[in-house]
Amino acid sequence: VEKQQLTLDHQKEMIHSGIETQEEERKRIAQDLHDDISSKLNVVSLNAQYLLEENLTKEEQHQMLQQVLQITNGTLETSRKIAHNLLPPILDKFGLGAAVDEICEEYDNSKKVSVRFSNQYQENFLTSQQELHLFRVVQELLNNSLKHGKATEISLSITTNEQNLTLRYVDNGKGFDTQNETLKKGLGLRNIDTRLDLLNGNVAYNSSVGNGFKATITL
Amino acid sequence: VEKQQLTLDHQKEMIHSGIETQEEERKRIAQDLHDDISSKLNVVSLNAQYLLEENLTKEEQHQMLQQVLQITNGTLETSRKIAHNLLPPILDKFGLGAAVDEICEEYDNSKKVSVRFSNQYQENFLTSQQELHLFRVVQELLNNSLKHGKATEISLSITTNEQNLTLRYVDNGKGFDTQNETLKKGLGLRNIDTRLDLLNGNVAYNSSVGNGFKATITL
Amino acid sequence: MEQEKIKIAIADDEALFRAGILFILNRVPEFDVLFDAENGVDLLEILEDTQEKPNIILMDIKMPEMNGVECTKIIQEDYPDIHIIALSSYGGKTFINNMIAVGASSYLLKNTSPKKVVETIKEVHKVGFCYDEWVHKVL
Ligand SMILES: Nc1ncnc2c1ncn2[C@@H]1O[C@H](COP(=O)(O)OP(=O)(O)OP(=O)(O)O)[C@@H](O)[C@H]1O
Ligand SMILES: Nc1ncnc2c1ncn2[C@@H]1O[C@H](COP(=O)(O)OP(=O)(O)OP(=O)(O)O)[C@@H](O)[C@H]1O
Ligand SMILES: [K+]
Ligand SMILES: [Mg+2]
Ligand SMILES: [Mg+2]
Ligand SMILES: [Mg+2]
Repeated sequence: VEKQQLTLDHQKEMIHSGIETQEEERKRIAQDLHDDISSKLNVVSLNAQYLLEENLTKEEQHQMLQQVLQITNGTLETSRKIAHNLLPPILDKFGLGAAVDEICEEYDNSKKVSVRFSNQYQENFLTSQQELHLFRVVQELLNNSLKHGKATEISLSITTNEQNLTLRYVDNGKGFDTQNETLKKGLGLRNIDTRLDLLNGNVAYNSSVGNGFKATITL
Repeated sequence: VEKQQLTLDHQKEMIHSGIETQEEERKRIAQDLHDDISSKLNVVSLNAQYLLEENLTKEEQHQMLQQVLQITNGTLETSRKIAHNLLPPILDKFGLGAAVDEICEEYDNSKKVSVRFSNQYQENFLTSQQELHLFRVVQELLNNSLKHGKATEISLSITTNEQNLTLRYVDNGKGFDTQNETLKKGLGLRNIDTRLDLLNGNVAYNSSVGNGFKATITL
Repeated sequence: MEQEKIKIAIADDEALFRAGILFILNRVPEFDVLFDAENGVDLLEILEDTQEKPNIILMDIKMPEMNGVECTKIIQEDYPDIHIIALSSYGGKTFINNMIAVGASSYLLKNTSPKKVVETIKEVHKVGFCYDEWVHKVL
């Protein structure tokens, strides 16, 4: 009963932080839209009106159009980035293997860390909704390796056979004491648990201070 | 213990649907950004470049600039709307009273329903984070009155004194049996519970089939 | 004798973009724009129904019903003479690789200059492919 009470409290806390992080995300996106898209488009609109109404020289027209073009391309890039951060389009179109490949490369390109991905994932083994959950798990693991582990090497493999999927994740970072319950309280690891629940899968962590971090996921 | 198990299951379900609705929201926003912002900006970019490259007649230039202006203004409006739906800017800038006033007016303008709001909210009674939670509660109540109750009249008041806040909400719609647990299983009402938890407040529902719906919230 | 024109078709779900490209290509004397389609399925239907097939198709990638990758794959099998130029908002390696794998002759971003679009169409018509530095850099 005591343990149940603990789980109840834990779960409640998760529901609370779930709502709060969602509101933070909404706020961030709304702000980005306002500051980095709407405000730029106001300038484009202003310039277009000016070009329409005023008698400008060829040279002035040219300059103003150049500015319109530059701002528009910048705004395009911003819009693309916001959308990509919300949901990488590659996941939807080319599946989990390609999406994990892309994100590993993005991290790898950062020079702080080298990421190797061995992709033996059989396309369409998971539904696209399931692929999204597993992709979010990988995102969180990568995040943690950099943020907490300060890892310089990460390797990751996804393998499928007829019935099972196995994901192996290893970093060479600082590691942490997985027995210490307070450390396991972060929203990230708990979200991983929830996603694995949704996937009917399991995760096992293996880490101790100074010995890097390992996660093995089986579905 | 049985009741605890029920709560545990309920909570788990909420955590699951929380994650799933968040992913749906992300997907929707990413799609809106691609289809309604990026794709329009591609047209603006195309036109601006053509204006720069080609020798167009005055007339052609004028037409193309008109189009640039029109598309830019349309995209501005879209960006504003997406941001507004995520987080009404009025809430941040003018507080809960103004934001509830605005949303009531938006519903009222739809002609399907008449919404009256009596605003006796003392500014800054709540923090802005708390105001956001209460605003989301009002959004959900309005949503439900239209979607389920098919209400034609809604009235709402928010009153504060030194220590307390009271929100009274009444619709004249179909109502529902608040004793029926399966009806109370929706994510909307449970999210209201969570938000009230976060606000250290209470909500009491009063409804039965054919007799409209009432909610009284006290903080 | 008049030189034969390059026959072109366009597939894109954004009507304004189609209209913009159409306007631009129609002003090029060497070009003859046959038709435009709003998604992959629409494109395949029109292709089947028309006598005169295009030499070049400008193909968007993200479209409802059938996307540009699937559509390109089918066209390469059913009409191997037609050259496909991808014209997309996405600039990632995987998108480019996949389009090339299914047989696209070129890959352009939607905010490249109209001049470049025109040049690329001519080049692809002449030599069968055209990949600029940008594509080489990404790959
Ligand atoms: N790869 C790792 N290397 C070292 N420590 C880790 C690693 N992954 C997790 N940890 C430890 O486990 C804790 C919990 O991680 P978790 O992802 O749940 O939360 P968080 O990252 O602190 O916060 P959030 O994910 O909500 O931003 C971390 O604070 C960190 O101490
Ligand atoms: N104002 C109302 N009038 C009539 N019935 C209502 C009203 N509010 C709630 N209900 C009933 O209570 C149920 C639960 O509402 P709740 O908001 O929790 O979920 P939902 O609206 O069905 O789904 P969601 O909010 O997740 O979109 C509704 O399905 C409906 O039957
Ligand atoms: K022409
Ligand atoms: Mg984390
Ligand atoms: Mg509801
Ligand atoms: Mg498209």
